[in-house]
Amino acid sequence: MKPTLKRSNAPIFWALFGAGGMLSALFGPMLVFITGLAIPLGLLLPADALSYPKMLAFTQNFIGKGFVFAVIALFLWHAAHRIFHSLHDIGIHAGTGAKLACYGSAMVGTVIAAYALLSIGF
Amino acid sequence: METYKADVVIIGGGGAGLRAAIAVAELDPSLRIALVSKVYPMRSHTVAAEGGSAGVKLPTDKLDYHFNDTVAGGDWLCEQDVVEYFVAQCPVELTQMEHWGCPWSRTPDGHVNVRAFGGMKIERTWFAADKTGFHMLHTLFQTSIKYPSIKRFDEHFCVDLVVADGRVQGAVTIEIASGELTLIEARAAVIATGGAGRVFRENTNGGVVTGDGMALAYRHGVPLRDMEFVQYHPTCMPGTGLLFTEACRGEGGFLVNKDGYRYLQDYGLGPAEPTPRNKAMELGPRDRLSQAFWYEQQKGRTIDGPHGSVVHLDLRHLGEAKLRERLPQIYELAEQFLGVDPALAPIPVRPAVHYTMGGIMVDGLCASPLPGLYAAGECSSVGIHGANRLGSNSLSELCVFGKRAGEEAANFAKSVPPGHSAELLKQAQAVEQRVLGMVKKTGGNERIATLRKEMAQTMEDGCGIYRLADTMQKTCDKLDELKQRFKNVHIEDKSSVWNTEWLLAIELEYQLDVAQAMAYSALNRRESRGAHQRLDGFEARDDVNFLKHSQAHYVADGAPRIDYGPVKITKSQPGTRAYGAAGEKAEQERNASHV
Amino acid sequence: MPHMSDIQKVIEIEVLRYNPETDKAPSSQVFEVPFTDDMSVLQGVQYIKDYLDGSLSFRWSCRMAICGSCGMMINGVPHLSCETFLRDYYPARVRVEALNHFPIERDLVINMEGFINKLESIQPYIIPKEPRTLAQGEYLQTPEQLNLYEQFSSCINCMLCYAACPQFGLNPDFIGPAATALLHRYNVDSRDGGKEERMDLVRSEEGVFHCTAVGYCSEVCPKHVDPANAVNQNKTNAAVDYFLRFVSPKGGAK
Amino acid sequence: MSKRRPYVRPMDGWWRKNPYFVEYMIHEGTAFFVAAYAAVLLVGLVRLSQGEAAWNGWLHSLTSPWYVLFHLAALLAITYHTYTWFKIMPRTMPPVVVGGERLPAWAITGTGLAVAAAAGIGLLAFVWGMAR
Ligand SMILES: Cc1cc2nc3c(=O)[nH]c(=O)nc-3n(C[C@H](O)[C@H](O)[C@H](O)COP(=O)(O)OP(=O)(O)OC[C@H]3O[C@@H](n4cnc5c(N)ncnc54)[C@H](O)[C@@H]3O)c2cc1C
Ligand code: SF4
Ligand code: F3S
Ligand code: FES
Repeated sequence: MKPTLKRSNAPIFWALFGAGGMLSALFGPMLVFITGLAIPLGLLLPADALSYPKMLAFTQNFIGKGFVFAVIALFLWHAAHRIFHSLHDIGIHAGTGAKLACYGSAMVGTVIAAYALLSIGF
Repeated sequence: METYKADVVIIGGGGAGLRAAIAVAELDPSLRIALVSKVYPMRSHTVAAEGGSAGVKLPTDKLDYHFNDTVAGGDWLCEQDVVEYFVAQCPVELTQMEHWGCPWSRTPDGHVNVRAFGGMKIERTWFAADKTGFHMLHTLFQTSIKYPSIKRFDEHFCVDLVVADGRVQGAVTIEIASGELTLIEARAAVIATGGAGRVFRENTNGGVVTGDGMALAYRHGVPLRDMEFVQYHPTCMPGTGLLFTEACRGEGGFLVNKDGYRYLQDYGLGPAEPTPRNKAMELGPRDRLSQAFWYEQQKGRTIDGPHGSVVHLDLRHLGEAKLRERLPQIYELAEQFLGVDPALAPIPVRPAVHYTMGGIMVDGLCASPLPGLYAAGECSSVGIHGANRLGSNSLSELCVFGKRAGEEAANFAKSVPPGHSAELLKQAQAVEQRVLGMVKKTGGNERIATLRKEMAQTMEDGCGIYRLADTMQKTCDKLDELKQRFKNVHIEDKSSVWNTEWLLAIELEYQLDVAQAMAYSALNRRESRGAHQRLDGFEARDDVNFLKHSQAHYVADGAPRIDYGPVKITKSQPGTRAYGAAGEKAEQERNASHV
Repeated sequence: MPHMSDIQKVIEIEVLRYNPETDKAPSSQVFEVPFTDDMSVLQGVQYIKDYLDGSLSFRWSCRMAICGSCGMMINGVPHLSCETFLRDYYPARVRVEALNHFPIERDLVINMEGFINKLESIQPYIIPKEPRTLAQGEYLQTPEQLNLYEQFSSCINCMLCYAACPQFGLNPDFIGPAATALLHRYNVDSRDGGKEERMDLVRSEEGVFHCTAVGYCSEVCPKHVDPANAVNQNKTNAAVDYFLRFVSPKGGAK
Repeated sequence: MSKRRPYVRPMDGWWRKNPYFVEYMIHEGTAFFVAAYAAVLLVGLVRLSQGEAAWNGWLHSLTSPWYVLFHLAALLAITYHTYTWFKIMPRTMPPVVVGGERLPAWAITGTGLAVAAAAGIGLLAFVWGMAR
């Protein structure tokens, strides 16, 4: 085979993909249920579960901040990685373009999330 | 035509060929090795060996025991000095395989485990589950990749040797993918092309086992030795002939007839005991077991099946867990091919052709009478199997004599000057003309498949478990007829790329030569010994006239000429081959008389 | 029980034919083949060659699912043709093609040079951790240690997994399932110390990261090698190696 | 000259040709929902950082039928993602040996799903507790 083998940088993306995949597998369904169905439809949970003061307190808390950041950023990286590969799978080899679009969006999302969380303060 | 200049050419990429190639590479890395195989090496038929490979291992075992089992198993038609070398090298070579990564099955404390095998006094069969040949072949193949001096010619079909100045100087091959020929120049050649079981109808052998190398050497004047000895394996799948390894019996399986009776006790192999005892009952030698089947069939005590009579191999009492652990492949074979769950139902089996004891005549150094030509593995007759091979001796043979053939060929190559290229090329071009002519020829009307079927049927009829002069004669006549008809063979396919029909025709021609050597050698041996059993007045062994190796010599366009050579006897005088209780008694008496 | 195999039926076998010397592209040809219930697809194809069309080319040898030569797409699924039975398709037609994702040399014969190169590139032999002479005898290896790699050593190189893996189809440079399984087989053998040497390949751009865990490779593997497991374990190994090299000067993999 | 001319078959539409691949594409497709849901959360987070009114506006917008429909679909997709994630888990992990026996695939998948269920319930309990 090729005499010089170039080290692949995939582990970075793969690790983010894996972490996001695991996080979404563990918490994804329940998160969607809580924020997308239970609260808006007033099912099961007290109506004020996600009220502004509670959420503010939550995101000001160190652990809460971390959780929210991890969920948003890692979900994005997980999805970006999968979508990038699926594009390749179905024969859209946009190469660098697709790569930039996918991982770029994840990056932008991550930065926005970080910025928002910082601006919420501690 | 392209030429490749090698020092040693090895024809055959099975266990023996690969071991030979590694031996040359380790002996002298400067030697260029051409390893030719008509299939990718890991497809070679060594891959199918299931049960194991023999080598003294347990502290209670001795080289002498292995020697005695082998020589008696071979009905004293063994070269005893060669057997002595063989048994001593087996453990060394199998340990070498271990160092190269062979996944031998282990005991709980991490040592290599050994199992019982037919005709062996003590457990000494090394095994890798029931895929021993597979693991040995892949270990050898993958290890061979380490040596840069081995240049492989995969899927290259050898059509002839090049002989000049009275010695072998190369080989001519067809690259199957392109149909183009190559001359491989070499100062020595090793043939390791495996057996010839496919000349029979029902057999355990793969499609590639067509005796090519035997025919190649034979046509260049090298005798084929002991070709009448063809081993029937007692436990094969009806119809396809696929093998259920002897290890099934080594693990404790029973052979029963239609009454559920362990009939082997009626044939001097008893007493019948619930657990396996070495060299008794189901662990008797293969020739005896196959013969017992024949008698049961005569007595009407076998079971009728769609592919002829069968007996039952009963493994149920071993239980699913043990079967899955020790015999996983057998389990799957029975389930997939027969729809039988061996934990719940007995497996129908019958004997099928399994192994060619005879082959290219070589001495203990694997050298044939033709200078520069060496042979190893099933294609060769180095003298360790005699009239009947013991199970698990042949995988060990591949290692021990593959190595030896490689080293001897390497030394020979270094001792002679390179050949005269122009002269060799001229010969090779003549070969090219001949083989291309087969495809180009028009007007033939014989189908390859028809000739092949008729050959296989007549071999089964005449050279089966029991033999009679008139049916053997019929077989000889039929083979003569088939050789004539072969001249009229028709090859539909005129293309170059992957023309397998062309290769089948060449193989068929090889097979017809080998079949003739077998049939004529059998007809001429007027005694019964090992795998050669007659019912026409020659039921007994005749040491006075036939303690000799038969040697078949090629005669162009005629019947082979058969003559005989001496058998080397060192420390074991011919005795009675007894197994079961009788065998133990005989051995005690022998031991007593020695003191 | 009546012998099912006595009853002869006729099945249609559709074969994808290709002869590079006469055809621009492969095309199908249908044969009618008499068969019995114990006949494999391979035997059906052999029947065609013996009696209907001698020019049909395919590889086979052992007939017992161990030599690895007879892989074909059978109704679109990679199988060993010698252990796939015609009875399971009858009375419908059975479609037989060369293994997917490989170049077709002729008819059912694929070009496997790429696979062989990959096999050679993984250093598929023991690189001893502690050298040992023959006189010192065997290496000790417990059944548990054997168990770690035995499954991966059962690969018969049939390449069904490559025919199953779309990522290999899309990118023929991808080292792929079987070669990685064999690489892993040596890496986890207690006698071997060559893991670091093999790591160059694992973590390279041809290495394991083309795999998107489709998993079909393991699904079709006739020998339960589970090559997907080897590939994916090595993603973890390569990732650990990738990040650890920043921590430890020697580059991670222990 | 060699007459070889190996024929390379195209890969077009491979994912449609085998039910296994169709299933694979569907589980890959769950990524769209993961991404979209993350985007929804991101908007919420930004709204949160902009103050109470913004946040309540976001909460209110979630009650629109389109959003509810989307979340229903996302719930299905991501639950399916959870299932497939743990289904391939045994294929991606080193063997787990418990008491000398290798853990079978179903046990690994089962454990994964159980952990996921526990995580989900834990989360719900936490939010519920927070609301009290
Ligand atoms: C089903 C089965 C089970 C067995 N089980 C056992 C067992 O448990 N223990 C045991 O000791 N023995 C066993 N044997 C016997 C043993 O496996 C064989 O004798 C042995 O493997 C033969 O090895 P070989 O290297 O001589 O030949 P093979 O492995 O048959 O190799 C022959 C090689 O020659 C090549 N070749 C042939 N013709 C040509 C040509 N014209 N041009 C180029 N190349 C050519 C082939 O490609 C192949 O590479 C078994 C045999 C069978 C059939
Ligand atoms: S891993 Fe399985 S499918 Fe792949 S080549 Fe090996 S045996 Fe065949
Ligand atoms: S199918 Fe291919 S993508 Fe990975 S899991 Fe198997 S190698
Ligand atoms: S013919 Fe050997 S695997 Fe099918």
